[in-house]
Amino acid sequence: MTRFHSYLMNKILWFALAFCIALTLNFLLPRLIPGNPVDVIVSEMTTGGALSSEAAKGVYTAYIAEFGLDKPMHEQFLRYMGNLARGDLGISFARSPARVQTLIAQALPWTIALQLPAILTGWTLGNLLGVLTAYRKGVLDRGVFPIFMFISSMPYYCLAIILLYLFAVHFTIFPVAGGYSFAMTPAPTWEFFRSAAEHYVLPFSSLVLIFIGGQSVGMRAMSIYELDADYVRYSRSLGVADNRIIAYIFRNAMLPQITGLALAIGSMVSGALITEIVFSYPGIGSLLFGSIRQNDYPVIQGITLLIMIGVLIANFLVDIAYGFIDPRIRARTIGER
Amino acid sequence: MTVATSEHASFDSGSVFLTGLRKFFGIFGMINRRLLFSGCMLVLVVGFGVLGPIILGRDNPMKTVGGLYDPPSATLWLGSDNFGRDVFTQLMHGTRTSLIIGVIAGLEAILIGLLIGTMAGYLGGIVEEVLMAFTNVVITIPSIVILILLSIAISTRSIFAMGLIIGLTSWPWTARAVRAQTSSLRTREHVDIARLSGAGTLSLIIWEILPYMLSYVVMAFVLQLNTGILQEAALSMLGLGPSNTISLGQMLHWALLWESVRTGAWWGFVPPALFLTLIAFSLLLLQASVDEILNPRLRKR
Amino acid sequence: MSAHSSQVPLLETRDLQRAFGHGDHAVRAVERVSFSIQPGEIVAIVGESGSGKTTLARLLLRLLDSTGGRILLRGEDVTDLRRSNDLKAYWRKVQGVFQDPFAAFNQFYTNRRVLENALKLLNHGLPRQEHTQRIEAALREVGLDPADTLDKWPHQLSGGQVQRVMIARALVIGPELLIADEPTSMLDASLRVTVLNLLLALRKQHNMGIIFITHDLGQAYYVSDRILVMYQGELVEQGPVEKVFAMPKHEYTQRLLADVPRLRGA
Amino acid sequence: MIIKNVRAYYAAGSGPEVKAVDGVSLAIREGDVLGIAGESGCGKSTLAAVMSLTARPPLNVKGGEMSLNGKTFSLVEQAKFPRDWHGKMVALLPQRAMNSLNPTARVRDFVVDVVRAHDSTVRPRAAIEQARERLEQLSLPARVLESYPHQLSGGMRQRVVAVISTLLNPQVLIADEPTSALDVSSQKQLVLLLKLLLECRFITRIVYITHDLPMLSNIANFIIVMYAGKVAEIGTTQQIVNEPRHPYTHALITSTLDPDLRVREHQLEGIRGAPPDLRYPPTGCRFHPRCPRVMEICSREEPPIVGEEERYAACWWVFEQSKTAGGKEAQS
Repeated sequence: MTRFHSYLMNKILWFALAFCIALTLNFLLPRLIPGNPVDVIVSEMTTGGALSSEAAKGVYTAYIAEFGLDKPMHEQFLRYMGNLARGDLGISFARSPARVQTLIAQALPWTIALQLPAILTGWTLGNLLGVLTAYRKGVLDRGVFPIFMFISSMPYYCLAIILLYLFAVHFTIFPVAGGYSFAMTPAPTWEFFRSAAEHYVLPFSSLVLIFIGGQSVGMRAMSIYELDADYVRYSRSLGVADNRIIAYIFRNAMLPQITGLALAIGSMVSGALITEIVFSYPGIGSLLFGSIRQNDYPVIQGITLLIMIGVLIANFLVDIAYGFIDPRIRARTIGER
Repeated sequence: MTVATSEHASFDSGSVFLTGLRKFFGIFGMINRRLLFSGCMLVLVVGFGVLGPIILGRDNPMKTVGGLYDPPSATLWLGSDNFGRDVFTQLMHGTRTSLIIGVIAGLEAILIGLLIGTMAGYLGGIVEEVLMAFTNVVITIPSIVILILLSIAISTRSIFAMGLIIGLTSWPWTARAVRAQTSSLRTREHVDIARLSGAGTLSLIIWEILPYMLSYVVMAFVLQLNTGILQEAALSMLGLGPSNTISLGQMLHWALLWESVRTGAWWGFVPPALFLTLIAFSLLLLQASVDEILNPRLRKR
Repeated sequence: MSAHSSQVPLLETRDLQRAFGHGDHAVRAVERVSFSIQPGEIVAIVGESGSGKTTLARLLLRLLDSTGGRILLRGEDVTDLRRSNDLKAYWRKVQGVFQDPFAAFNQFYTNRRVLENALKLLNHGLPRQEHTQRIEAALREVGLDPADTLDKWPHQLSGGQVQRVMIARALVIGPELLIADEPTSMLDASLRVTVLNLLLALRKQHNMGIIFITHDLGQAYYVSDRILVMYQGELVEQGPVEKVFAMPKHEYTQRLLADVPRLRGA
Repeated sequence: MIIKNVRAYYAAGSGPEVKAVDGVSLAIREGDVLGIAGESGCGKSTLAAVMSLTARPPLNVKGGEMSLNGKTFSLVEQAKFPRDWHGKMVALLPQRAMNSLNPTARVRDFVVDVVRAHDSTVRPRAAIEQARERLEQLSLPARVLESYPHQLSGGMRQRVVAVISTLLNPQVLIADEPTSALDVSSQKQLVLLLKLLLECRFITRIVYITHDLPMLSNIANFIIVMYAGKVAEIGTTQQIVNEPRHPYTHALITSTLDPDLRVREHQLEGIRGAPPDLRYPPTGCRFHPRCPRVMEICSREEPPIVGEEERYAACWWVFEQSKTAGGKEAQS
C-alpha cells in the first residue's frame, strides 16, 4: 500500500497546487481591468441616468469600501481568501444586497436537474449505440450512426436554437422560455411540476442528443479497436458465443468511458451555460449571462470558482480511481492508444 | 526482442513506408466521398468569408441599411438584424472573423503544444517532469473559466487578442500527445543512428522526430481550429466576444438578446447557426476521413 | 586470443552499470559488467530478452549514460564524454548496427542521405567527389550496387539489403569497433548467413573489432572468437567459444545450451 | 484430416491481390505432428488462419475444402462452418498468447465461456473443475485459473493458452508460431507440453507452423516446406533434414546454425535475393529468381510434382535429376 500512499500524496499535492493557482487567477484577473470594476459600474449607472452624480459618488465609496478595493493588493487577497474560507462569496454588484452564494444556490439546482439526467441518459444510450454499431454494422452503422455523428459535431447551442425555433416558435408545442410558467411561483404543486416538465423537454433533448452523439462516436471507435484485438480472434476461433465477445469488448472499451462520465459530471456546471441562455432557463448559465452584462464581478467570480471546484474534484477522483486499478491493466486498456 | 519476425509483422514492416507513402499521396488517389465533401465545404466557406466581401463590395457589416428585422428581400438577401444591419454582409464578415480567430488560436495551440511536448518528450528527466506538471495543472483548470476571466480582464478585445486568449487555453492536450509521441519516437533506432552520425538535439528533433508527427500535427490543427471557432462563438454568446466587430457568435448573441428566435425572425439566427454547424461538421468530417486514410484499422471496414 | 591480454585492449569496461528508476523500484539493467575486446576480435554477447544486452550496447555506443563503472577506449576513459566534439571523436572510432533495419532508417529520406550524414561525422572537409567515392566503395564492399541503391528509399529494399546499407554506413566512417546489436534477428535464416559472412569479411579486411550481440547461440558460435553470456544484467560467463560450448561453467549457460533445439537432435 | 487446394488472397486496396496461399493441399493422419516451415511471406500464417477457420477480410479464401472425420466442407465461407467446429474439431494455438486472453478477465472466466459455448448445460463451476483437472493431469499449477493474464509469465501464459485451446479435445490443433516470442527454456517447455497432450490422447493431430527449423525437427514427424504461397517439398522430418531435394529446402537446411562444432568448419552460403512480392509472383517456379539450380524452363512453366503423395518436391531440377537417375537405372 505504500506505493499507493505516495501516489495519493503526490496527487493531493498537485491538485492543491492547481487549486491555489486557480484561486489566484480567479482573484487576480478581474482586478487587472484598467481602473477598477466599480468605476465601470458606477459610470454605467450614471450614463444610464439611474443615478445622479451625487448619489453615484456615494455608491462609489460604499462599493470601494465594501469590496476593500482601497486596500493594497495583498490585503485584498487575504480578505478574499478569508471570506472564501467562511463560504462567503461577497455581495452582488447588480443585485445588492443579495449575497453571491444565495444567487448561486438558487440557480444551481436548475442546472443540475437539467444536466445530470441528460449526461447519464446520453452516456448510457450513447455507449450502447456505439458498441452495437461497431459490432453489428449493417443498418445501424450505415443509417442511424451517421445521423448521430452529424449531431455530435454540431455546436450544442446551435442544436438548442434550432429545436427552440422549430418546436416552440414554429410549431408551438413547447413553451419558448424559462424553467416554468412566468405566472407561477415555485411551489410543490401539481401544476408547477407540470409546467416545469413542459419547459424541461426542449433543453433536455438538445443536451441529450449531443451527448448520445459524442458518446457513441467515441465508443464506436474504441470498440472497433477492441474488435481487432487478438483476444477477440482467439475467442472466436474457440467458438465463444457472440454475446460473450460483445461483453468482453464492452467491458474493455468501457473503462476509459467511465473516466469521461466522471469528467462530464464534474464539468456539468459549465457544460450547458449557453443552452440555458437560449432557453432562458433559470440556471447558472442565465445567471452568468446577466452578470456579465451588468459587470457583476463578484457573481462572475463566484460562478467561475464553482466551475473550477467541480472540475478539480472530478479530475482528482478519476486519478485516485486509476490508482486503484492495476497499472498494468490500465496500461493495456488505455495507454496503448 | 522477438526471436524472429512473424510472417505478418514482416509483411507489414517491409511495406511500412510504402503504405506511409501511399497514405500521403493516396489522399489524392483514394479520396473518399467524405473527404471530398468536407474539403469542398471548407473551400466554399473560406471563399465566402474571405473573397465574398471583396467581390460583392460589401465592406461594412456595421452599416444600418434597414429596420428592425426586415425580412429577406431583393436588396437585403437575408434581411436585416435588430440594428437594421444587413445579415448577409454580417454573415460574410462574421465567417471571416470566426475563421481568423480559429486559425490564430489553432496555430498558437499547436506551436505551444509542439514546443512543450517535444522538449518534454525528448529531453526527459526533470525538464519533462516540470513541463508536464505545468501542462497537467493547466489541463485541470477548466478553459472556460480562464477564458471568461481573461476576456473580462481585457476590456477591449481585438480579433487577434481573442485568438491568442483561446489558443492559450487549448494547447495542453496537444502538448500531452506530442510528448507521448516524442518520447516513443526518440527511442527509435533511426534516432540513434542519426546521433551516431553526430547530429545535435535540435536537428534530431526537426529532421528525425517531427516528420513522423506531421500527419498528427495536421490533424491536431484541424481539431484545434474547430475548438477555437466554437470557443469564440461560446464566449461571444456569453457577451464576451471581440469588440467593435462581428463574428458568427456575436450574430447569435444579438439574435438571442433581441428575441429574434421568439419573434420568428429566422434570418437573424439560422444563417450563423447553420454556418457554425457547417464549419464544425466539415472540419470534423475532414479530420475523421483523413484519420481513416492514415489509420488502416478503421479503413478496413 | 588470450595472447592479446598483455596489450592495451581496444575497448574495455570495468564494473559498468546502468539502473533505471530510483530507490527500491530501480531496475538494474546492466550490473557490474567487465570485459575487454582486442582489435580484430569478434566477441559475441549472448543473452535472452531482458538480459540487458541491448542496454549494454547503448552504453558502449555512448547513447546512454552509465550509472556506474568505466568504459575505456584504447586505455582512455570515455565514460564521461559529454561535449559534442568529444562524442563525435568517439563515434569516429566506435559505430553501431541495430536490430530492426526498417526502424533504423528514417522513412522520409533516401539511402544517400543516411550515408552522407554519416560522412559529416568525419569533418575532413573532403571534396564532394571523394564523398561519393567513399560511399560507393562502402556499398560495393557490402555487396550492393551503388547505382541501384543510393537513391532508393529503404522500403524499396529487402530487409537483408537494408541491413547491409546499415553496415555500409558504418564502413563509410571506418570505425575500429563495430557494435552490432542483434543485426540478424529480424532477418530470415537464408538472409542471415549473408550478414554474418559480411561481419567476418569486415574483420578480415579492416581488422575491425566487432561486438556481436545476439540471442542465438548458433550464430554466436558461427562468427565469434570469444563469447560472453549475459543473464539478468550480469555477465555470468565468458571465454573462448569452444571452451564455453564444450564446458559451460555457469548453470544458466548449461541450461541454455541444453534447451536450444538442434536440427538433428541433441 | 485432408485439406485440398487452398487458395487465400489478401485484398490490397487498389491493385492486385496478394496471393499469400496459392493451391496448397495437405493431409494429416491421427497421431501425427505436421510441421509447416517457411520464411516470412511464404504464406504459412495465412494457411494457419484458413485451417483454423479464423480468416477474415482483408484475407479472403478463394478456394479449397477441408475434410475431417468423413465430413467435407468448403473453406470459402468460413462463417458457414457449424459453430461446434470452432474449438471442438479445429482449435487454434495463437502466435501471441500475451494478447490472446482478454486482459480484464480471469483465466477461469474465459474457461467457463469456452466450455459453455459448446454445451450450455455445463455449470460454470463444473467447467472450472474440468479445467482444474486438466491442469493437474498436465502437472501445471491450478491456481493460474484465478489469475489475470498479466499476472502470468510469458511462458506460463502460452502454456495456459495451449491448455485452453485443447480443453475440448479438438481433432486438430493448429499451432501458429506459438514459441516465437518465448525464451528457449519456455520454448522447450511448450514443446514438451504439446507432446504430453498427444501422449495423453487429449489431442490427436497437431499442425505446427514456424520459421524455426530446428524447433520443428524436434516436434514434427512430417514437414511441409512452403515458399511464396506454394508447397516446395513434403517429407518426413528425417527426409527433409537429411535428404532435402528442393534447392530451397537445401538452402534452408544448410543456413541453419546449430551451436555445434560442425558450424565453424566451413563458410556457409545464404540465398541471394529476397522473397517475391506476392502481388506479382514470378512466372513459372516462384523460387527461380533466387535458385542456384535455375534452368531455362523454370521461368516459363510451373514446376512438376516429383515423388509420391507423402514425399515429393515441386521442382524442375529435381525432375531432371530423377529422369537421368531413372534413365541410368533403365540402362543398367
